[in-house]
Amino acid sequence: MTTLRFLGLRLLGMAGTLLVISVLTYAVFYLLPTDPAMLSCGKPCTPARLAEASAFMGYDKPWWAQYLDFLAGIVTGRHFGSGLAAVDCAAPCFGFSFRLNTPVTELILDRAPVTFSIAAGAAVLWLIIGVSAGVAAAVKRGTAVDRSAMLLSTVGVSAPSYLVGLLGILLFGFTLDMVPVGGYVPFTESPVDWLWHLVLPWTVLALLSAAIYARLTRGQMIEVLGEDYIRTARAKGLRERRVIGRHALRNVLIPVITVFGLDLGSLLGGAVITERVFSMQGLGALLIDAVNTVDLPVIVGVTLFSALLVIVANFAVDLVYSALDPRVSR
Amino acid sequence: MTVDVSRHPLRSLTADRWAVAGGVTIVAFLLVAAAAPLLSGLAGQDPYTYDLNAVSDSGAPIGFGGGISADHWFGVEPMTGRDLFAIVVHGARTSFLVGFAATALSMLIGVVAGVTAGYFGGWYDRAISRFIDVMFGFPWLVFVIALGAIVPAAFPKQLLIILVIGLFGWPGVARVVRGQTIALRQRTFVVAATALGAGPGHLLRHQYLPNLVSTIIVYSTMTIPSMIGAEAALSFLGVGVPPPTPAWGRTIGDAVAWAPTDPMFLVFPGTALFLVTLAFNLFGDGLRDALDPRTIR
Amino acid sequence: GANDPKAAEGGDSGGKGGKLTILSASTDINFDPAKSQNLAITTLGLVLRRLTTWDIQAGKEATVVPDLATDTGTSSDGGKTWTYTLKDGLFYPDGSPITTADVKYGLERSFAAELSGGLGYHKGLLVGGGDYKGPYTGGELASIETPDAKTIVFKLNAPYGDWPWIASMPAFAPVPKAKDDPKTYTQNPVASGPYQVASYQQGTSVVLKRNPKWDAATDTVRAAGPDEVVFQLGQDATVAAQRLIADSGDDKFAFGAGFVPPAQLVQIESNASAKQRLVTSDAGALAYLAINTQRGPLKDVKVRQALQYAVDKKAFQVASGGAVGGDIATTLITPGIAGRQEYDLYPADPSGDAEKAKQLLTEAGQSKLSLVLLSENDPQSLAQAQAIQQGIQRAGITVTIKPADENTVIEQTTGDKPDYDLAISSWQPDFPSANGNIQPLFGTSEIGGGGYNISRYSVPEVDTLIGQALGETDAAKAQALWAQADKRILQDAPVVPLIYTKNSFLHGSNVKDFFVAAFPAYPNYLKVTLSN
Amino acid sequence: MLLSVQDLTISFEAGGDLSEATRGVAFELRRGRVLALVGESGSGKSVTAMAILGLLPGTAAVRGSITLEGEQLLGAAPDRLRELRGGRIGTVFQEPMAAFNPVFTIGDQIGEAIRTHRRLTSAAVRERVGDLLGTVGLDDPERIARSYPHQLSGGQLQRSMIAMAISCDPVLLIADEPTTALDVTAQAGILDLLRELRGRIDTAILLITHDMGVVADLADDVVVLENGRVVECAPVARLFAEPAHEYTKTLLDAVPTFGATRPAPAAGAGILSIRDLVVDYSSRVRAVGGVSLEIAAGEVLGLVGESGSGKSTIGRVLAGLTPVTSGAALVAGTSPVTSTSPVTSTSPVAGISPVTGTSPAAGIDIARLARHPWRNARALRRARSGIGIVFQDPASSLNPRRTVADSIAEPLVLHRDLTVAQQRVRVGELLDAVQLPAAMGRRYPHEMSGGQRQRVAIARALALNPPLLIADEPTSALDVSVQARILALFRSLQDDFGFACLFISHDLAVVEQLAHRVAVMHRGLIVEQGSTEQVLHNPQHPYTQRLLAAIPVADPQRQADRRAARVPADH
Ligand SMILES: Nc1ncnc2c1ncn2[C@@H]1O[C@H](COP(=O)(O)OP(=O)(O)OP(=O)(O)O)[C@@H](O)[C@H]1O
Ligand SMILES: Nc1ncnc2c1ncn2[C@@H]1O[C@H](COP(=O)(O)OP(=O)(O)OP(=O)(O)O)[C@@H](O)[C@H]1O
Ligand SMILES: [Mg+2]
Ligand SMILES: [Mg+2]
Repeated sequence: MTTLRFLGLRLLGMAGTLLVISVLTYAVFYLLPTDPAMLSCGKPCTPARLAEASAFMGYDKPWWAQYLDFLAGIVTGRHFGSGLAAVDCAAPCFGFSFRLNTPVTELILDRAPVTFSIAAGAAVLWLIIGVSAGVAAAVKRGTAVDRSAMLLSTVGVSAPSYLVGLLGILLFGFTLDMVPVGGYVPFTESPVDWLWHLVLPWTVLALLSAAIYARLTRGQMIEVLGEDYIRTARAKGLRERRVIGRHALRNVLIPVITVFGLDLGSLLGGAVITERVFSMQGLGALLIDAVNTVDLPVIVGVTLFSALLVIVANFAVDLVYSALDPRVSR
Repeated sequence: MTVDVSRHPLRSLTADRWAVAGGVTIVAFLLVAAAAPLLSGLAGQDPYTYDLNAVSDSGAPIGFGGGISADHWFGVEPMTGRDLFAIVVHGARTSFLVGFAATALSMLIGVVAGVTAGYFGGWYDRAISRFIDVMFGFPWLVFVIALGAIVPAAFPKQLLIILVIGLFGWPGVARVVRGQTIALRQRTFVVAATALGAGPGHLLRHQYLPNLVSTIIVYSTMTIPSMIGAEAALSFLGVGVPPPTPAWGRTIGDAVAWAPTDPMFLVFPGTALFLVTLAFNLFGDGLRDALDPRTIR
Repeated sequence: GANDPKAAEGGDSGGKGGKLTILSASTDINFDPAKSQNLAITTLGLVLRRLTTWDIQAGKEATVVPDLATDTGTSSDGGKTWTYTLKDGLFYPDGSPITTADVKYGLERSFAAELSGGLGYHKGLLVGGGDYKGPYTGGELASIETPDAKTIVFKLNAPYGDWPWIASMPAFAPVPKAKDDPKTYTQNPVASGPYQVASYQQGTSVVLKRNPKWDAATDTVRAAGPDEVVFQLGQDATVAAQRLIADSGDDKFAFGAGFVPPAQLVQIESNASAKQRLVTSDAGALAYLAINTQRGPLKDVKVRQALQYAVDKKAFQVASGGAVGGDIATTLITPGIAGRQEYDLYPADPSGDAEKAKQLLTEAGQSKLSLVLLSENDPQSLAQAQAIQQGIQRAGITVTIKPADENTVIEQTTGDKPDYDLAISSWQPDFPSANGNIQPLFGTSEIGGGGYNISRYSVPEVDTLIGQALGETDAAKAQALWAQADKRILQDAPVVPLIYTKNSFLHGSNVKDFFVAAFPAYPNYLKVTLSN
Repeated sequence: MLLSVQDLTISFEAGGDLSEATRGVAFELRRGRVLALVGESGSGKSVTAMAILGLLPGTAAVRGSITLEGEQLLGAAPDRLRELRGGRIGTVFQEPMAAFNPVFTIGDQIGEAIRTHRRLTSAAVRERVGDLLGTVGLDDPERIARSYPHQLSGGQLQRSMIAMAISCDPVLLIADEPTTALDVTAQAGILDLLRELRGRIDTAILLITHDMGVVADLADDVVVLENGRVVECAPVARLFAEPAHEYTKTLLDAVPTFGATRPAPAAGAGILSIRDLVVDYSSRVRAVGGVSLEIAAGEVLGLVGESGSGKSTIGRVLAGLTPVTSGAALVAGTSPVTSTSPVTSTSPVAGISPVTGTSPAAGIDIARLARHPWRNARALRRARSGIGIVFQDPASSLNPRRTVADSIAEPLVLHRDLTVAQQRVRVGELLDAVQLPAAMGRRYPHEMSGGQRQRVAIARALALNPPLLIADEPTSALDVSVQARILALFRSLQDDFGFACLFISHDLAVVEQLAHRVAVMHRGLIVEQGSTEQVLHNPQHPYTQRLLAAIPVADPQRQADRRAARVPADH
């Protein structure tokens, strides 16, 4: 398969996937017993007012018609209502949140930096922590190092993230007063504050997620260390660090990268609990808010956006596969 | 040729003290779960009866360590005064059932989907991979809420939970297994088996799977606690085990907010979950090592 | 704890100036008066004035007082026409005067479908309000007359004694037509109160700064202490409580807009400093168990009365936070509402009387009842549901809890397809009249279609009583009628009153004049000051 | 004294029991000398070498003493060992395919070895890598350096390995079977290179090999191992002239000598026919450039030729593993017919025997089938059941997670309805046939020596008595005595069942003994083809002539003369 054909097929597949997800999302919403127009009906909510609100927001149509409107909106933009109070949603319009009075596209672009900041740092940290713990455990197999790394990672997987976040805040935020207890400062405003506010969320997320990496890495590493080419690398006189860090690790990384891609992809779509504990208004907070208030357009928008990220991450993982392992190249 | 008893993986598994400890712990917890009514009966408790005398006016347990006493071995639950020991041992039933069954379900689907996708490649792989993408991108949170509303009340909740987390839990495994399968596909020994005329079934079972067990075991043992955690998340969405049926996930979820005030409320169920997780991981590591012929013992 | 007594005495008052921080769990504030459901004494009250407003003081009953208007309204035509006159010296920040035309326009725009979502009691009361589509497409609403810039006259469909309360709703805030951009008005309204929005960061924070043209002389309810008010949005309740307990740095000048969670209440008990700063409301809103009177055996009043005895109100109280969570309730009209009469139709121990309940059930011929209890699925609601469940089960009734998210519960209970026997609900009326406690919950017109009569209680006699009370413009007479309705309804036992909830709030050590009345059981933002 | 090994005993815990791989091995090696370590497959040659480097797996227990320039290596600090490895001690591993890291290019891996011990700019490293690859006789050093291990032929990898081993001018070179995958001309080049190295920087060479010709050509002294013990130690001339120990004599007797051609069999029906086969791995690599071959039933075709000329590729095409660019590979369509005679005539196992094929013209084109492996899965599987294949690299062709018994039983499981007990019996027979003790069956591949693994691979290929056997350097890792027995087995099986065989080998003496006909490959083309007699004794093509001239003979004196005669002719 030529690279071009491969890329083309893949892009087509990605677009198709997004389409399917969006259809499903709309269909699922139709199943929900809640009428999203209720949200905008006000108090007291008379049936006539409800119908009015429904019609204005376009929820009075069957779900497929709403879906087609949605698709059309991406290309042409959308208008709701008429006159001075009419609402405009410029293309690409991924819906309009009547609750927040803002186009979904704008909301996502607004919140994404927060989530991306949390995700990127945390991911880097946990990859480093997880992989190095796993490597250390594998290299020192059966020793105290191995056991304690694995014990810690067990704590990591079984601890609720909300708890770890809270305790982190209590300890480092209040008792030790080392870091701010929450909030987000845009990088463009103050890089130092940005970093300072993110240290704790990063660490918390990293500690929790590193566990799976540590274990996966350990298992793979033990296997790879038995291969002949490791013996060759040692026979070359390489430092053990290089033998492990380059020759073994490269072969270990395939499953690790897979999980990493997935985790990063879904994390970029919003770290719900972490964002809540640390009072950061990222995509996760936006989504949960939207779910709680049945803000359909926001849910659809954020869902599609995170789906896109996951899909892109998967794509990246596949590319990395062939880069990591020349035998896999198509 | 004689059957090789000495090389049976179980032999080396039993030689691994840590793995044995893990296995024993798992069995112990299984027994506790099975004998839950008996155990809590010993103290004359059940997980449902309120004991408002055991909590203060504001709902906090009275007395040392969250109300630990001869009656309440683990103390009581804040706000209700229900016996925490009874809740923990009864909760083991729900949590084990959910943790095991959901992990088994998602592992089964994930491994089958991943291995076949990696092995067959081509359009099948593309289809599975895109399907995995869909599963990942699907707003399952919302879907679960919808489910809670449309599934008839008569539908057994525990089964529903198992199905929901099992059916949404597999794409991760599938991706990982797929990646490794693709890497294995090029290995000479797999090619050699192909050249012998091995069909897909044989190849998958005898060539791929033995080389994937490590990953599968590690992943499974990691998955069990997260499944138990997912049960708690589902409780919040209204499709979890409905209260007052005890479940670790929900109890721990409730207890987190109480951690600064009544730490024991978290410590007991939390330790139980931690021990089970640890036990599974130790056992899993032992099993992994026992199945790996190159293990240095 | 109760209200900080010193604050109530006014002995510990702060002065002018400073930056007040308010920690809020919600992620947005809607400043558009047409879309807002804010109470008169919270956020919106800082920025927007209405014709009338509430005077809320610690330990006193809520009263309606003039705000922009000179009085709370004069009625004529037997309560069908209400007239208001504006005070002198009212200006927008840009110096232009506030006129009645602006008030009329503000009300008109609340009718637009594009701006729905707010408190809309006036919509059904005003003549022609039913079909009016708002100023953008429907012209003017004739039943609001502005003979001059200072006078405004409302024409109602029927006599309505509580209209002065209605005139305190957000929609009665002035909106200058020239400045009306519905797209941005939610974030940047034209201020009439002491503050104006200085910055609005979606989801994160809102900063209010002083409105230079606000004149304290025209305003009796707003202290306007701090120079600046900052809302930190999207704060987790537990974390916010912990911040306030720690009371360090800027948090000394902060208070939490949300209730303190039960676990933190217990934590505060053992923290002397924090305990001093915890403010608990007087018993206020009613938490009750609604019994679906249109379902099978529950149609039988005997069965419903059995439930009155079976319920363990004590356990419910503990699940709601114990003594600081509320007081045991026996009536429908809540404390703090003018005209309330205390009584108990079903006297029993707070833990209930299972024997009595069983006896009533036997009389009703029901031995094997099995009921579905609809509950929201947050931990607190589930704890409460379990408390109810275990209580009723003592009488030999099986109760199954059906947890669902908030929206589903609302949909179920206020919609047209009810599938529940019991539901726990709590009601805080939108304005502090006994009316607000009775009519929305027990009027036949409020069954389904979004109404809150979730026990689906329909008795013509009660409807007549409600009608009479609604039309009565003499407050004292109206109150007597409401009290009568209260007792009459409970005889039919459509609900079990559980507790009058109390809400607890925490503030920093430099926040002064912070108190919470019975109604509404929220801090009065308008009075808060800071010590310097 | 550069290297001194004293009383070296190495034991493994494997298969549940403790086995001693070497017992009291002792020898010494001076600078500038070549010590050959020869002996039976599995006698402990490789583990001895690994012990010197301190690279034995954790399951090994080592006792004794190993000193390098007086410095004790056993139990030396890891850092010290690391300094020595690659710098002062260069190593050529026995199985080059498994010894290279699959995810890095060859150039990268050799460069790394240089950079570890020398401070050089990357350009200088690149240049040195190119030089080294050129020195070991690789045609296109640039492509080799850019290639990943799986893109190279066995011989190319082996030479890359040698390049890596000598990259830092080691004082001690451990070369474990350094020329097994090389054709004799390339081998001669490598031997010259080693000699040059010894001459230039006085390198001492520990040469492990089973090829007595190579020993005769290069070694100064010889140590003979049998079953983990040193049975004889002598200067090369004396060893060849007057072997003292019984085993040494057996060994020397078993050396195949050139000159005993096999008679051609009665012409059977064609079983395999390759027509105009072209295989491109990429637009730049044409591995096979239009080859046509025929093999009749019962006929052994010896395929010899230059390393990297496409021999293995042809083998893979025949198994349907490599897509072809054009051409056809027709295999007779019938699967093996059952008969009651298995490997040993006394065997009770029924159902295993080859067939005489029908005309391949009526057969299936496996090359065409392989183009759509999924669509033609069934047909491919049927075709493959009639083909046995021994891969050039036994180490990686065995599943590391399965015991070798399981691997050997695999074809039986796949194509025969045997009970577990019958399978076990059959596996036992096969192990026995390839000279492995039955107990070895429960070992895992990594617990065996190179030659033992190779025999496992042979056993697996023979399990079904396939009508067509593709054997890619099947005896390259076997010492001559075991090789002789395996070849005898081959011949007797062939006589019994008359299977056809594509026998790829660089050992011309072996080919001469076994093959009825010989084809010679050079740069992707068959340059000469004919009866064994014709091709090997009356070569027409210059390449064949050069090949024959490069065959080393197992006699130090004669070999020295031959070398002297060859060298000028080459330049
Ligand atoms: N996967 C591949 N990709 C690219 N080139 C390859 C690949 N496999 C083999 N080659 C090249 O094809 C040529 C033929 O390789 P092949 O393995 O058939 O050689 P060979 O005759 O078996 O050599 P040897 O005797 O050394 O084993 C070599 O030049 C090799 O580098
Ligand atoms: N890791 C191991 N575990 C158990 N036994 C092993 C291990 N490695 C080697 N052996 C055994 O040790 C013996 C010596 O092996 P070694 O590799 O040194 O043989 P060799 O002389 O190099 O043979 P060959 O010529 O076949 O390569 C063999 O019997 C082999 O089976
Ligand atoms: Mg060897
Ligand atoms: Mg080859």
